Amino acid sequence: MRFSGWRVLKEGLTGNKGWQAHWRDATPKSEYDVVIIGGGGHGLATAYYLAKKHGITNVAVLEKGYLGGGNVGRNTTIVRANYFLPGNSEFYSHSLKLWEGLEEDLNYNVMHSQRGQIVLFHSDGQGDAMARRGNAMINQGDDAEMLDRAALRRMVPYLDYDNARFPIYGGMLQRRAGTARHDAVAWGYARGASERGVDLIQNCEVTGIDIEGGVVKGVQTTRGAIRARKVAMVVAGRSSQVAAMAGMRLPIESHVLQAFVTEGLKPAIDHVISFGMGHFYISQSDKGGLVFGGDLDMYASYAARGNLPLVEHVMEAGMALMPAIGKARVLRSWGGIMDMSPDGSPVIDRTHIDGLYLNCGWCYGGFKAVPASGDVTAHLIATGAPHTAGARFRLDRFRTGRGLMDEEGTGSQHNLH
Amino acid sequence: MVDLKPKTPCAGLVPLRVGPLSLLEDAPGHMTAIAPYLGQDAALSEALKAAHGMAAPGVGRMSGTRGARALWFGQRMILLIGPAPDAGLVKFAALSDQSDGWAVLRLEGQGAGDVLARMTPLDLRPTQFKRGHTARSDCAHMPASITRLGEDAFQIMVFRSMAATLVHELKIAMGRVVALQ
Amino acid sequence: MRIEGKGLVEGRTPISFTFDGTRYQGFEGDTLASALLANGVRMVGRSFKYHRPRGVMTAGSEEPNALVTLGFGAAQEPNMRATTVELREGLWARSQNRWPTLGFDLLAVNDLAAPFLGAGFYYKTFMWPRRFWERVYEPLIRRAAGLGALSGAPDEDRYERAFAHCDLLVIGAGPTGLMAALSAAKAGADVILADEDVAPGGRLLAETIEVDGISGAAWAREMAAELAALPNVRVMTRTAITGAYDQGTYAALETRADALARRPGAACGTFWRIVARRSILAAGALERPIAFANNDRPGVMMAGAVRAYLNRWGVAPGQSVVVFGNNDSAHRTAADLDEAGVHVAALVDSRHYATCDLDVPFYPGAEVCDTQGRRALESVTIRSAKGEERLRADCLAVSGGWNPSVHLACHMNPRPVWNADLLAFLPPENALPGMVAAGAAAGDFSTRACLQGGARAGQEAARDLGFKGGELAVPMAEDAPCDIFPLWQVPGRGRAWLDFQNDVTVKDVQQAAHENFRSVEHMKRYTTQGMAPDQGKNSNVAALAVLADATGRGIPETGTTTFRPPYVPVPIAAIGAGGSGKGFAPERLTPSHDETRQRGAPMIEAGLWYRPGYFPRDKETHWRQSCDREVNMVRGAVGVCDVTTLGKIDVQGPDAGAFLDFVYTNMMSTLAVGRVRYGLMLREDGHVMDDGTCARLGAQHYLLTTTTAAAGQVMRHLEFVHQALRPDLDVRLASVTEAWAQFAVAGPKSRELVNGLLDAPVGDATFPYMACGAVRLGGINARLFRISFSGEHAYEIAVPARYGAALFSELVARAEAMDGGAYGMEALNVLRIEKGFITHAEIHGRTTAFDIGMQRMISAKKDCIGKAAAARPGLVEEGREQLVALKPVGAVKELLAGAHLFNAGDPATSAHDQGYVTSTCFSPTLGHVIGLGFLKAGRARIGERVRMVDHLRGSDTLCEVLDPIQFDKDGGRLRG
Amino acid sequence: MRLPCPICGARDRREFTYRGAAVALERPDAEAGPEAWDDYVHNRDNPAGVTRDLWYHEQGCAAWIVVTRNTATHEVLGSILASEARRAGSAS
Repeated sequence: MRFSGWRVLKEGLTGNKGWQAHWRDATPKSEYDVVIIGGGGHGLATAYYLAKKHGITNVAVLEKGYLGGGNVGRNTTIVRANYFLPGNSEFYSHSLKLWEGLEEDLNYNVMHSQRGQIVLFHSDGQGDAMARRGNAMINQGDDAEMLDRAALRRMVPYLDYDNARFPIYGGMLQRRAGTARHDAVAWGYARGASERGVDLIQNCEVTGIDIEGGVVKGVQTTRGAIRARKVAMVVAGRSSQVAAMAGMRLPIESHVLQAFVTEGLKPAIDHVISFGMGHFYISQSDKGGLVFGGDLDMYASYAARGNLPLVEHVMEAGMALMPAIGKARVLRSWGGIMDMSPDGSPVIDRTHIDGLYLNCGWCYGGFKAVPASGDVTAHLIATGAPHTAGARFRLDRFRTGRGLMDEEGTGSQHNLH
Repeated sequence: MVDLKPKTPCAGLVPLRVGPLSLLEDAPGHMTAIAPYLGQDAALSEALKAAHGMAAPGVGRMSGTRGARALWFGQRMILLIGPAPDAGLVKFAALSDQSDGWAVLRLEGQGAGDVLARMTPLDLRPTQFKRGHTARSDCAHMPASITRLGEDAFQIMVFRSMAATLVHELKIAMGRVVALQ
Repeated sequence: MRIEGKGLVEGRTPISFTFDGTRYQGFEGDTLASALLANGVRMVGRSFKYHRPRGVMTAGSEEPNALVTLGFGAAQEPNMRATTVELREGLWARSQNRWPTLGFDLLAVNDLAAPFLGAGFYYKTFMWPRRFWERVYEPLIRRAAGLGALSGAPDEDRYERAFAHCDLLVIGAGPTGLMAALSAAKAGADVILADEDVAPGGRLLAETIEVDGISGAAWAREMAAELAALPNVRVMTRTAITGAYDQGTYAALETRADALARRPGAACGTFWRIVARRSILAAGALERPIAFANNDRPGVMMAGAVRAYLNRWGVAPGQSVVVFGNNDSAHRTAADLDEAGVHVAALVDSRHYATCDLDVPFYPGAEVCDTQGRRALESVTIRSAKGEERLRADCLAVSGGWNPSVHLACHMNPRPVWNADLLAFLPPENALPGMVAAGAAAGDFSTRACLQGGARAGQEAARDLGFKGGELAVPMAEDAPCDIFPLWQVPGRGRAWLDFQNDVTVKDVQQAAHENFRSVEHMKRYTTQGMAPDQGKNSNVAALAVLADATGRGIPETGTTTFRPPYVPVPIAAIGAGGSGKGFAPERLTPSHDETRQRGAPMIEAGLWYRPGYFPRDKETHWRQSCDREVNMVRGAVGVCDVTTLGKIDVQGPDAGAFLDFVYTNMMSTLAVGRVRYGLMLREDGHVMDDGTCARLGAQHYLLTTTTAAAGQVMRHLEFVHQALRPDLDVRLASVTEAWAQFAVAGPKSRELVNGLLDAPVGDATFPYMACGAVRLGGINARLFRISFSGEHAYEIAVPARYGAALFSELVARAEAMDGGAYGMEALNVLRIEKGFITHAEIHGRTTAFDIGMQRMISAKKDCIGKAAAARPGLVEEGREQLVALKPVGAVKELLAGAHLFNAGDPATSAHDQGYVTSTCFSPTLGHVIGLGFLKAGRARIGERVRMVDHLRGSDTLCEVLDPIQFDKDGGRLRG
Repeated sequence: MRLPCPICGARDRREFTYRGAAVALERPDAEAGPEAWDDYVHNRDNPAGVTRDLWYHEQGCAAWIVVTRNTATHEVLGSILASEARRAGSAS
């Protein structure tokens, strides 16, 4: 069924009885060409592009909980392409282009809103680093603009320009950056994949990976054994556990990242704003809630919830940057499990086991990556060769030191990002 | 010969009074960080006793008298306050002169504990943190040493460079507490 | 309408207030809601999506409808629950989410379009044409959405934060909490009793129930007085516990009574972090609505809320009331209304077996199936065995049963447990370490059971903590059993609301299930049920029941969504109190700060420190003039710069040398006493962490310096290496950054200046380049280092920090007399770029010793941190970007930090990227612009020309690649 | 969140700085080879359950400590000084 305004009108006039399930709930078959472990954004997108671009439809997506229940459903919804190191640069550029056509492609309104993101800087040194980044973005074919204080003040007058502990020197604007409705992205990909024949299997936890003679043969699940020629582990947040089933020890530590939303308010913040001193980023959802977040809690955790010191730090940063939001009230806080890699960048690669693929290490940047991650992972599975946009996300870069992608410059070892 | 005038960390910032609360700068004299070498803790304690009249304090405690105090200052570190350190101590410990490294403030008066409760996560209830108890902790985002000197009296130490911020934060908190009294 | 003789506001001070421009009168002790109801104001707001008229529904913080905006200007507060706003003189409130007025709201048209605006409609449309989303649809949706508005003015930030510690935290001061607190306190525990209401008592304030033969309210007052008199009890009213966190940490928001908040210096509220060894969840229960057609009209209220308005505030929410329920709460409301002389038009009880001895029209086995009235309830349709009947009524009191307030018990992830007898979710056992639930929160709904449960929980908590005693006699009170019959939705035509705030109806939940959003999380996210300001407090359980029904599952199998902090919304200003303005981070001031400011130097943030940019002199109108002069001053005479901010670390002990050999790439154990060596530290990942100097002051005493930015990181690192990797080494570390004021004295006349101050002068023979030692100046013990970050003959002189201000003034005055003076960060930067010295612009975390040409500094003779990782093939490949200097040779004589480098003739695209520029300046010494940067295989390309492109600032020029050291390459000036 | 400092007792999390898995204590020999070093610097068990990790009591006594903790529940099971853990590890 195609979604459209006409269909909404027609259904509205006829009691909304004609709507169909957005996706089929499948029961697992005994064998698939490809099994994707993980029904989050990346897993669903991988299945979608396998079916759509490569015609591989004998695919199962196995999800231990409900579709889109991981980080795709608990992020701050920011979509941007403002990376500057080779590897990230071409990948996120590719992703943003996919975002720009996503709604037509999926026939699902994911509310991709290119409202612009402004990253602020607070010293000449930060400005220089920002310029390097912005120029890299333009080199890559994406957009970036430097804004001085006066231009910023016109665009976002509610920032603290006069009393800030760390004065605002300027900002970098990417107009094509913005937000999207996170759940809808998962649902849209689920619907698109399901329509093309992919089996989406919820409440199906993988408990083992069958490997014989260095070749993957299938998976064991809570709903029985499933044979597969190829298996992809697309389970950021649980990567270490799933990879351990294949005898792998990953360069991943799991951390909690909290996020926050306020009660609904009339439009106050029209862009995505990121503070350059102290982690803080904020946008306003279409429902009116201010959606914001900060840094990791900074301890290994799978609890998907955090603690007060970080909560307070985020709110302090909010007050420091834009004291006009003080009377907005925090309605809900939540946490997600971040696959933190040593250099802060992801891995999409083959493994040493034939037919077993790995997609992990998204740190706190996985949401905007969903389309390209799906595309690149599907390409790798279907063709056996890396997609040009994701060729540098190699697992062995840590061992060799080649092509490390430490965007923050804090180091390519754990707990520095 | 050049004549350099000394300046205390809180010069021009204190004393200040808000209601029954007062904030003063202490002139501690010499302050020496003393870190015993491996296996020298007991010997150092003896030497301290011989030279300055007090044994090394236990964890979270202050020993000595007003003129010469030894403050537990962290893992394997004591801060000798008052006298210049006896030269013999270097046999047992690494000595670093910290006389000018820290601002030393005294907060006194009814509600002093409530003021600090606005600044530090330490449990300062009188039953838990008694006179002569000391702790290293966070105080309004600054590394601090906090010591109870009396029922309503605390010593607060922060890095010299942060003295102005500490006094500013204390002043606000003192106002908040006094407003509720 | 006020009822004579009822309520606790009797005889209190009258207060006038304004709502939507009309002045009204209430009393001290009123909430805005009780005062509005007393004045007959029925409609107080509009719903989120359909803009339906709405009235007060509850009497607590869970209120979904009566959200108003208070105040104006910077004091404007949106989305305040009228049910918890304490009335104060001059209170100025207005309705929100309506335009132009509450009575006539243009967006009420949405209600007519409801068939097209069902669950998730927006995922299916607004996709064409593509650019219309940002340009047309989204702006319209955004404007229509949202509730109240922020003023746009900076918050006045009068919140504060504080910590509290106790043995036992009792959450909720109703009958349960009061008994629990007293019991534990009598046993000797330190108790904090917190309640979000203005006074202890909980439901006792809202009921006619007696405790120990006196009114419940009076009993609560007596208990509160007894508790207040105990030294080990802290009663915190107006304090909502908002979150439960690890190891017994609780967040709480205390709002302050207006009179207190207005005192000079006072905070309007406190965000508390309470650390408790044990806690008792005595948060009571919230009454839940029943879904029936048009159950959202102004006048439809919770039965318990109707009792609260009547008994606590003496207000009858209507003149003719229909009461409807599936449990005894409805009967209690009917009884209280009847007793107060308010007309009860009907008591409708869905339980067919129910009986009633009140003298009111009684409808057992019947249901309310519809209501009428647009801006206020006018009549109610009752469906019974006899058929449908319409009764005139201006208030409908509804009770669908009670939901224990399990939220805090579930903040650490465990889900509540369904109890089929009580038809309620109860807190899971041991859900939260140290917490037990008691009273209504644990499913004990009678007053007597609450009193008993509280006493028991308090005593057990105290015993658990090692206290003895605390036995209390449990007072007598009603002990009615819970009798409830399932009723979640009344079948029928018309929309029946579940989530009042987000306008989610029974049909929406069914539609979601139909479209395969069958998981409770999917249903929530698709319909937005439970995502409104009440976070589903009024709707979650009924919505679950409807979903369970629609998917053919039971309620426990359907499950709940996750409970998350905060329990009630908390202002950002409260949690982030103190963060605005300069309060965001401590300020670190150097010894020369005052003098520097007096000299008019603009200050630059350097980490937490402030350092001068430059020292302007008369007639200098541009920073470059000052900067150039200061550079020339250093190169030609002498300059003085405060470098106190550099980290200084004492490293002492027999193994100090061995330790330093392990943390630096180069050897420090071989350094002679009285000498200084430049040192490089790596992270274990093989990249450069920091650089600095290492001075050997004695056989067992080294003094390291770090960069300003990395001082904390280096100290942490050194402690780690010592404690976690090499505890066998007998070495002791101490930060002495703040103990010493340190000044760079640089330039050909630096020795002359320094010698003018020293008690005993130094010379090249006694004090050569890279010498260090103790000196005396003015009778003070000082330290002198012959080191240079400018490339000139230079010293750093350190004195005890108390003399820093005086020494700086003295140095600058003497320098000025020698044609020199103070210099700031700008000049310092130029001086170091001319010399090719690096800062964190170059060692930005991704560079290796190899990249900056210092690979030979990694000693082959020993292991050190980072050595193994630095030897990885990818980190020593010739093609890596290597440090070079650059100078523009094209028509445009400009270099921009952040610009990228390309081979001349190549397009400026990623595929051709050759490197980037890190630092640039105009060098007055060389007479042209120079810069540092990283270029692929740069060391082999000295003399080549490359293209520099800065798209952002529109610059494109050719540069010559130069050796990083552009001034005094052989270092003659350093040594001379 | 509170952590038990072996020296200071239970203290608020905000006094501590995190470092990660306690495998950092087991630094390989300089000549251990690239695989051992890759394992040490990068690869982690990363358990969803009991783990041992390193914290620095930076705003407190400046001790590095090893905390035994459950990453799924945040329950803290104990702590020792890193120096003691290291000595114990070296002895074994």
